[in-house]
Amino acid sequence: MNRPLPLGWLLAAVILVVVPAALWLFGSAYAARLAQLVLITALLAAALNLLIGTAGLLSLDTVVYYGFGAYLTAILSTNYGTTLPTEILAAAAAGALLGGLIGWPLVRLASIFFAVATMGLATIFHTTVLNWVDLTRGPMGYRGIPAFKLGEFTIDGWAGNYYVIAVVVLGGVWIVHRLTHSYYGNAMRAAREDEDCARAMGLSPHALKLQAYAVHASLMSVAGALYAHANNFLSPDNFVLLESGLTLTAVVVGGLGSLPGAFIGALVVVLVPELLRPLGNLRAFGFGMILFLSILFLPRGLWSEVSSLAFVRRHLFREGWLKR
Amino acid sequence: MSSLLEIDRLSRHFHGLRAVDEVSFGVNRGELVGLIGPNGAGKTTVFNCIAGTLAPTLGELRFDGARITGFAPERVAALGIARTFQNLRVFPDITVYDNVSVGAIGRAGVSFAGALLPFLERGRTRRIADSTSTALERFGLAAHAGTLAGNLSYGQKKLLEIARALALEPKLLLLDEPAAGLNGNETEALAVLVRDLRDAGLTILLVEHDMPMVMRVCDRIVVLDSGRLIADGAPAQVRADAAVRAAYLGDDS
Amino acid sequence: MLKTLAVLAAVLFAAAAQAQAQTLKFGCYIPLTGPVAQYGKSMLNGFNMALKDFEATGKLKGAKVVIQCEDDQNRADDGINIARKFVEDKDVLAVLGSWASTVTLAAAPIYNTAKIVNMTPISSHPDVTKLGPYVFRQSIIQTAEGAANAEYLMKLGVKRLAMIGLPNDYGKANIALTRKAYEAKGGTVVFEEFIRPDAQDFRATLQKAMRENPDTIYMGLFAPQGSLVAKQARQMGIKIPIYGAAALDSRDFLKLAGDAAEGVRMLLVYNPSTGPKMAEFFKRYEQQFGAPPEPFAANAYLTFTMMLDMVATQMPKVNRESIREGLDKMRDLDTIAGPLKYDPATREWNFRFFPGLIEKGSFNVVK
Amino acid sequence: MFDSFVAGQLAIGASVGLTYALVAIGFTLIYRVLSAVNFAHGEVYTLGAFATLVAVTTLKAPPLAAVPLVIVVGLAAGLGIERVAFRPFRRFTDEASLKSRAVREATLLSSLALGIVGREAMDQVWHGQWLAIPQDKMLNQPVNLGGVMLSAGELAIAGLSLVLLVGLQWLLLRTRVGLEIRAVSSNLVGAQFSGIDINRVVLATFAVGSILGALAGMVVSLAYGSIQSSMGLTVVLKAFVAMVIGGLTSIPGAVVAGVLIGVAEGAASLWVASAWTEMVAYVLLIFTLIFFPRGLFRRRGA
Repeated sequence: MNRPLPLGWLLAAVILVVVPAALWLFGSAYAARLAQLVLITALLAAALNLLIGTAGLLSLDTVVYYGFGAYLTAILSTNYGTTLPTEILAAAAAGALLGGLIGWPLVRLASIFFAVATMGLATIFHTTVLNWVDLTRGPMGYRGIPAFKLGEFTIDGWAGNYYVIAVVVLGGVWIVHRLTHSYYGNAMRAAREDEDCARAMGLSPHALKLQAYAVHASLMSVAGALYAHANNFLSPDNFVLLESGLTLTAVVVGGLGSLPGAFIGALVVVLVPELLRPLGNLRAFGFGMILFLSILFLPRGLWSEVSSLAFVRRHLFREGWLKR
Repeated sequence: MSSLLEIDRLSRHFHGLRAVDEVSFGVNRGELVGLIGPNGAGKTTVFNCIAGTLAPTLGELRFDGARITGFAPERVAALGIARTFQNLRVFPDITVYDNVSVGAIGRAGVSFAGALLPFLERGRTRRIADSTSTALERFGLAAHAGTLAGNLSYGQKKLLEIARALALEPKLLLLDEPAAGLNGNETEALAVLVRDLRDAGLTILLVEHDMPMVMRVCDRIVVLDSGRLIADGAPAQVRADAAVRAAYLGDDS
Repeated sequence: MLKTLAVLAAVLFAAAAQAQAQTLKFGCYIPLTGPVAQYGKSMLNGFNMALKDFEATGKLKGAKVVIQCEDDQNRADDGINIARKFVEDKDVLAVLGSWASTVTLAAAPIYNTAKIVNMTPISSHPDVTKLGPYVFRQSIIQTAEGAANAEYLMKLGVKRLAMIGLPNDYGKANIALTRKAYEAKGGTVVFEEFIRPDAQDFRATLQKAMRENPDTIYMGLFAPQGSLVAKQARQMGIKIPIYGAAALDSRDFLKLAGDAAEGVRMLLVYNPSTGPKMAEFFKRYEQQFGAPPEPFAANAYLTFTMMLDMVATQMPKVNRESIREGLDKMRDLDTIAGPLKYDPATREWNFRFFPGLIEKGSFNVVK
Repeated sequence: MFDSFVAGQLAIGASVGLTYALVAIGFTLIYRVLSAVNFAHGEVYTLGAFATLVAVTTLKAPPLAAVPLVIVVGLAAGLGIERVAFRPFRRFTDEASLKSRAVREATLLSSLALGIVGREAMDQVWHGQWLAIPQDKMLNQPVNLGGVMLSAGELAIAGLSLVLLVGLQWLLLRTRVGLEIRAVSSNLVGAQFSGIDINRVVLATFAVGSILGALAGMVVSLAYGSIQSSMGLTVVLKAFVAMVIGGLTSIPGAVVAGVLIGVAEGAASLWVASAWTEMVAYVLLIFTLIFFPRGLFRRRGA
């Protein structure tokens, strides 16, 4: 049997069984919190990967939709006592809508213009949450966000939190997986590589990019919803441009356009700064060095799109899902 | 024979310069028409107007009886006009298979919902896979399906471009200088291939510099010079035309 | 008989060994990297100095004290991560930190839930100690500062006040509470605006403030921005007095504002001019670290000293709960900042404010 | 409706805008040649400020005597950044890979990472503290210019911007080096075939661009007087925005856009609180891009 490993199932098994088992064994709330942050970051990285890796739009606006979903959830659950399904749906729908509206003019912009415009969005968002005190409670932050609620049940404790996050994140990553590893993904990649040529093939790059943008906004908004509950606390400082940079780092270190890379990248950006704590005031220096060296020596990231796509295609061919 | 493509007094001006000036001709179903002319004659401009890359200044284009003047490229493609590019435009960072599939996708369409829930679009997916495989096999690219397009040889990239256009299952194929940069043997093979496509019933409009090839494969030739149409007829007829000879005087062919 | 003796000896020996090896471990979370790292670093120095001084008193009876300081980068997220880590480390008896109220407000609930004392030497937001019975504070409190500011401003005869603040939790609370107390005493605030902390040029705000014709400008700012505002005000020819928040009581302000600092008034707390004990601390700090301290160093020093003093009385039976009980039983203290009053309802020690004025390049208490 | 208050707010805005413009000059020069964003430019600017501080305090030099030191520091920083963050990504010299998306993104991130490392290194050296240029060395003498009071620092910023702008145009359009720089920026492969040493030209561009960045840091620090290791962070973002509004490759365009951003911030402060003006530059950016997707002053053919 020369079948490649079923990577998706393997990943799901690790996230749903192995990690919780390890956490339970060591009983560490600290490790559990890091695991939750890794998962949420992985969803952000996967969504950003869809945008940068597949649709080719270099974007720095992660914090806009992440923060939007987080604040939306904080406001809904604190003031209206909403439950998890409502919040996830609300965050997904409102995120997609906001992304669609903002994306409509923006995705027309070429390369660097788009990147700078999204950088601007991030700053505009931060200024807004910082100063619109009536809505966001301003710099004090939003405290006392209740725990996840599913119907009448309140999900408390790290294990419950972890599972809610794991299931939603896996769902989100599955969506990105479907979109990228399908003919739809091919169409997006064509629009990324050569817009004129894609149009000559009957594709509408603007529509494809706009859809990618709206989906990424929607998923990030869902990630924000998870974060709001997992943290019980939001402050505008969570949504500064630098945090967008961290997600971008996760994507680059993990490998552009690759979903396993999104998880690897998330592991790196969440755990490396934690491991570097003993460095004290050299910590940021160390992080910069690691970032720099990884770009220098791993220009394609730890798990690049090429290898991951080849991997999946081999798998599909063997399974006979695609004809050669 | 009815006209598949009709070009009626097409003009395109650039900053007052008349790159194409009231050109009219037609392409019949199943016909292989060559569009030639010296450098700067306006061949590529006519080509781009048909493909929707440029909007005509004046005049009308009709395809299959319907007006397509000024349509966007993707709309023209959706109606069944596929094109290749003069300078290679393969997608270098994705595989040969994926390159060709883009043409098939353009034909069958994809949707967001279908990508998420594949069972909704099983038929469509199969159609894309089938036409991709057919096009790959026809051009002998099946063995390279998994390689990145950027790693192919120049000749293979040319073939890939045509395969991708064909995966669109067009009614009309626009070829923009397909022989440019190919050596003698490759040009020969290309000529055979183009002829085969035409024999299989495809309508083709060929813009080409390689005069012997054009003369040999085309059913009819249209000649432009300085934006104007100066001849339209069978190869032998065009070859004998005084105006064409005058236009090409000093030209190396 | 012999057997009994042997057992007894073994038990005694073990007890002695245990006593000898007793380690008291404290955690601390402060910003050690990033734009406010200098404040965290001076706090770290303050903690270390307190530890060294306390070891010299011999009250520890051979026990070893460890303080583990983690960098929170002034980020709430990092504060939470560190909290989870400390909560799990069974050796950590109590935690000190953080600098910014935002970070403390995010992390302290975790310590409170885990029943471990979080004592902040800096964070001055009024809500901090409302988080739960395990959260203590030994710092200036914004409500108290606001009241003292109002009193001083009224004493100076200020009728029309223009207020400029930082748009963060500190600045907003500082401006709001001072404004409330000042207006309650009959003053009028004619202008209030929050500036961009990363800007260099505040003349636009100053010009707007001056249009309202105030008789004093109040700066709810830290030294970097406060010095720029003061300098630019003088440069623009603004002659009216400038009054600063207690946070401006810093050598940095004198250094950065230069001549423009002359005549600026503010409340002083951790300043060598407030008393001989504080002056001595400043002198010793400068000898040890080669530069005069930030006021936060004094805060850190006196908080940790008090904590160690209390813990020493409980030895050898010190645990997380005993520290909370111990702190709660403490009352008024005599410290380098003078006598402090404890308020058991809020678990806070209230500091005494001294009205101050900058003259000839140094802070002076106005008699 | 034109009162002195409004004029004052706009003038203050323009003066702030000039600092953005000054930083944008070097930043845009590097982009124009390499089509690569150098995010470490902000750290060069900071380094220029620290070099000035060292010159006027440790060496006790008068402010203008700091210029040679600042130039040397800028030069060294520029060459270092090129060598460490850009050269390794130019393994291939064909145009496609030089200007390809992958390389551009890689250098964008490598320069960002190098910027972090540089900033933290400066943080270690100067203990992350805010430091002050001594009052007597600062350029804050009031200057009466036809009834309008300006500070010497503002004049120095405006003057330097003008000198650099004119000087750079002269360098680019009238000298051999400039010719080579333009050749490399418009057609890399062609430039290579006509015997231009690409590495040398790229190094020269980085050297010139970084010297300009360091000089900007010097003049701004002399005008405002406060220095910290993270001071380059905000400024480089504003310079970036100015460059993009200006059309990416036009240096005069970036200068005009920089001043425009400042004036817009000044105008906005008439209606909203200062804390909100942070977003003015970016709102301006997004609206500019919606109506002019390639910026305001795009060079033809670029």
